[in-house]
Amino acid sequence: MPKKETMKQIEQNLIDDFALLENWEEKYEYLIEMGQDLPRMDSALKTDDRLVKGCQSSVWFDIHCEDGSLVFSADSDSLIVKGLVAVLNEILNGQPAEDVLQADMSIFETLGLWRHISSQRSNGLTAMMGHIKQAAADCLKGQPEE
Amino acid sequence: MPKKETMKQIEQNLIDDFALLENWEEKYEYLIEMGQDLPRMDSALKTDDRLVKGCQSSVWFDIHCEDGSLVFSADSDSLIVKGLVAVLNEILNGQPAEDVLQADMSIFETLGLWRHISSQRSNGLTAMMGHIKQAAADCLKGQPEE
Amino acid sequence: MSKDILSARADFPILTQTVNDLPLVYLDNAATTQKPQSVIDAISHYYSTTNANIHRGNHTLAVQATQAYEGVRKKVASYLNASSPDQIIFTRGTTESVNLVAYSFGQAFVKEGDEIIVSQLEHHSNYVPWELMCQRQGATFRVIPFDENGELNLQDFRELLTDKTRLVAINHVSNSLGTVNPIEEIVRIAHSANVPVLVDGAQAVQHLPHDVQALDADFYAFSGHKMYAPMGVGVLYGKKEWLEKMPPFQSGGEMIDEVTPTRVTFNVLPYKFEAGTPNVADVIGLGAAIDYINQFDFAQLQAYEEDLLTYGLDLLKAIPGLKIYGNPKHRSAILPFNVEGIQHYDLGILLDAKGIAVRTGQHCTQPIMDALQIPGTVRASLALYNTREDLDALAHGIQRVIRLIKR
Amino acid sequence: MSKDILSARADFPILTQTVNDLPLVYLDNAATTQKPQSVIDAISHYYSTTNANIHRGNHTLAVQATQAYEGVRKKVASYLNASSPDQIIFTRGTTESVNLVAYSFGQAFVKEGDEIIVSQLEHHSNYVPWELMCQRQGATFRVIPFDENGELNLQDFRELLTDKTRLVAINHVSNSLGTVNPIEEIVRIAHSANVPVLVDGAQAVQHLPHDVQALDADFYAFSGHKMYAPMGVGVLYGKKEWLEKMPPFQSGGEMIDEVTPTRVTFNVLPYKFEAGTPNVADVIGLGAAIDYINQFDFAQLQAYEEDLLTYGLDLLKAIPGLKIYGNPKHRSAILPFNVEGIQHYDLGILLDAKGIAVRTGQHCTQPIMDALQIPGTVRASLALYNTREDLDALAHGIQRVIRLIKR
Ligand SMILES: Cc1ncc(COP(=O)(O)O)c(C=O)c1O
Ligand SMILES: Cc1ncc(COP(=O)(O)O)c(C=O)c1O
Repeated sequence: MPKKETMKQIEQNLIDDFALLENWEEKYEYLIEMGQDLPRMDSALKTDDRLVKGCQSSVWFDIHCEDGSLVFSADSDSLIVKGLVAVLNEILNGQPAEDVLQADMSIFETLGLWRHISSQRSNGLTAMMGHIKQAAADCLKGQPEE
Repeated sequence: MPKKETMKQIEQNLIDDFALLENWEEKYEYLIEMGQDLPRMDSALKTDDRLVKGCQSSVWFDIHCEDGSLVFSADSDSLIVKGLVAVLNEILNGQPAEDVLQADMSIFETLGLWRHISSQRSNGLTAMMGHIKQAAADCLKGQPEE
Repeated sequence: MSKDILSARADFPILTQTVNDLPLVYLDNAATTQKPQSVIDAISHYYSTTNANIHRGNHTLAVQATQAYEGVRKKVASYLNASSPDQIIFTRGTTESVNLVAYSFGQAFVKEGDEIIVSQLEHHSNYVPWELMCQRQGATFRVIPFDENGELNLQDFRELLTDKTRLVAINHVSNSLGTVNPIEEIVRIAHSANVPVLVDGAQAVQHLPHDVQALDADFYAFSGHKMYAPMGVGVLYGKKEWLEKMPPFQSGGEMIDEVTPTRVTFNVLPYKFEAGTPNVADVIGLGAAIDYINQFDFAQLQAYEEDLLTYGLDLLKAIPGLKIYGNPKHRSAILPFNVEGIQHYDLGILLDAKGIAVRTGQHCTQPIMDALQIPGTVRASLALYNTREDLDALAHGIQRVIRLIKR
Repeated sequence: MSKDILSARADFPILTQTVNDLPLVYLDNAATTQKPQSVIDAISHYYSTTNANIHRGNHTLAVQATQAYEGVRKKVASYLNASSPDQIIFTRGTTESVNLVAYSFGQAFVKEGDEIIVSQLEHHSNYVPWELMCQRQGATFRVIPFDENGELNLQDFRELLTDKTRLVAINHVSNSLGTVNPIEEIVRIAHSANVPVLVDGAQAVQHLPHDVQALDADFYAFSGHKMYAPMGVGVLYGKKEWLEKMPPFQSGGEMIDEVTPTRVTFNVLPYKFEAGTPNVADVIGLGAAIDYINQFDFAQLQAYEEDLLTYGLDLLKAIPGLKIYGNPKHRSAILPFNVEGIQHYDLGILLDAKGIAVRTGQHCTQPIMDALQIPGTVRASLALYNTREDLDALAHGIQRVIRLIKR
């Protein structure tokens, strides 16, 4: 499912959506809703080798490389982490691997979700991002640039 | 050489003398003079077993018990420590062992020499005082009270 | 006249902060407590007027700083009712206090085939150092399990205690469940087998009576930062008979007596165990924290905190779907719970969105979580400045999160 | 525009103190430096607004405190030009940094018959930990002697270096003589024999250029409190290839990954080496100290301090009967001396009576004093806030003491 919109456009849409939310509570409500709207992950895929161990929650990622783009499904036992996964899903799912490699996490700061970007590497969001970028790099290696 | 004056009287004399001194410099000058007036210690007595190791200077103590009183001679390689020894000499030399055991070091505080009373036990004045008190206790043990 | 406990709150400047534009409700005190202005001022004042390296310096600042530092050692000795200040060793915190004993006692007294006993209720800091020491020395690591109430079974303990046991290490209060262990009895049982006991007092020294002589503990460890003092300072108390026989842990600086290329001798207690430049400023901060606590009537303070805990437990129990962990006869200052259908992490984040600071996760007690077969809990924990209003806010916050998530 | 060095003095509140009613002349900077207001304020501000236990906490204060703490790690990495913040381990000070390596590296890489090399110019904190580690591991302790100028003889070093050498531990600047060792060359020589080098930068990091990559040091240790930062915080830098292979030193808290009664796994670098609750406030103070130093042009600062040293040495040399120790080609910030016929202790006390703070004694370097066959020295040592007036006061003070004693 390669996307039409660029990552920048999607990010701007998210920023606009979040800007409408009045306070933290609404922000988290919205994030949780985003998570609940995330396409369901086949529970057979929730195996240990797909587990990205976070500090306080578990996230499963199933990532494929399709025609140089990254395609993934994911789930978490935490509704908030699932919301963060949904944000990643919006922006990165279906994007060309080289764009994914360039992605940074500043969008989470802009959305007011800075707290989830911790500098301890084993932490949730940073760990997920590392996982996705690894897959993007593998994808690129399998598909040498022309 | 048992003394006529009580420890309290001697201490008061010292306090009166020091009160006349205007500043720190004069205080140390006076202390150094007191040290220089200290009866000379026979250098044959400056043996390792008479050495009270201080932090930054050496003090030799030769202590005897005479008729229940403590009699000592002492010397140091530091002029200031020698001055402190002279203060101890004024107050404690020739005093009954039981009085020596009661002595505390507050006089040094009153004289403005508080800095030499450190709570690290291996330090100069505290070490000297410990040495003298040990001798006083030994003296009393040798001379059981009636 | 002792100080009124309800006046405490105003002494802690951070408690007037807002979080997400809401007033801060700080209920993460078992992780670290906040500091009264007097402690903060003691540090500033030290650096602005007295700062010097201590003990070996003879200039005025050095002597004043030494006296201030050693004065706190006496203050701590008297707070713990230790028989001498020489038994008080300043460390960075409970973790370092335990590691010091694990390395030093281990090196001197633990050999292959020996055994060390800890409990399943321990914080990792009083668990892993013993586990690793056992690995280094070839000793066996034994663990007293806890029961369904979150209490240690003393019969299990008696059975684990053998003539190979070299040391028992146990906390007074569990940081995860709040269980107050029958520590006097544990010490008695261990001593009847001639085994010394290290008590981890990290969660006890600020809430419960603290008398190391009455307790007859061989070692007692705690952290300043959990008792209103600065970070970076903790204490190890030890009986002299042990401390004197134990080799130094870290070396260098203060703790040396004489050095040649072939021989080193060490300073007397407590300096033997204090290597390097001490953290004078934070030790002075610890002194200010003890002064702060001593303004209160300690029995009254304890009663206040117990009342607060009961109040909080009752409030939480009334929330449908909320489960409180452990049901010990005596619990101190800790409220550990989960809400059915809500992940502990989510609950923590959403409470924070309402200005309420609690901790979530394993609380450095994986053995407890493994035994309970849960990934973690939410933990609210109390300090003397907390009020019923804080607990009302917590209960109200939880209910709003439930509504939000269960819609 | 970089900050004017002569404006520094006003930033340090303690320098306005009087001692014995005379203005304080603080020349004991090698023992510990004073703190600028910005460092003192950073600590107060932290405790008044941000204080929390870090890393595992998810509430706002915990996240903010974590970010501030980790921000300083980056700042230190950049100050040292380390290639990654993961190579920066926060310790209590140089002594703990050295002990960490002595325990951990020793356990992993030093066995019976191996050799460790230090120099005779070391502070006890970079001497005794290696001596004791050699005793524990059955290794041999080797010492590079210094010559009549107070310099290390590199030929002696080359001869001591064998295929049994496992590590060389050496300071960049001697705290006792001020000798600047040819540390780049020492590292090169050691590396040509595949031996790693620990550099004790306690007296260098605040005065000399500090680039661990250019230096190619395997380990670099220093204390915050000697570089205008608070007490209670220091740094160990290490190359990843070593840090990753080394076992933890202290255990508990932060540094754990998973724990069961039979197995422990550890967190990634740098957390693996940071056990227990970190000293967040003082780490933040260290960050403020680095910011403070970075306001100056470092080359200018170095030139200023060198000029000051030369000025002081010239003044002292002009005093009859005064002997300066060491005559190294390159000396940093330290003036070590004695006056004929005056005991070092007496001179120190009498200078203090005039408000001048210097240190006297062995300066934790007994091997140096033994080699010089003296009981101790008087040491004046410089920091960026010292001025020519301070050194004038020192020289004048010494002359008055001489007059008083030699009457
Ligand atoms: C019971 C207990 N032991 C040990 C520790 C470790 O204390 P610190 O991290 O201050 O060294 C803690 C706190 O984290 C604790 O609660
Ligand atoms: C060269 C050197 N190494 C090590 C140390 C020990 O530093 P600290 O006492 O801060 O651990 C010092 C200072 O005392 C020093 O000057």
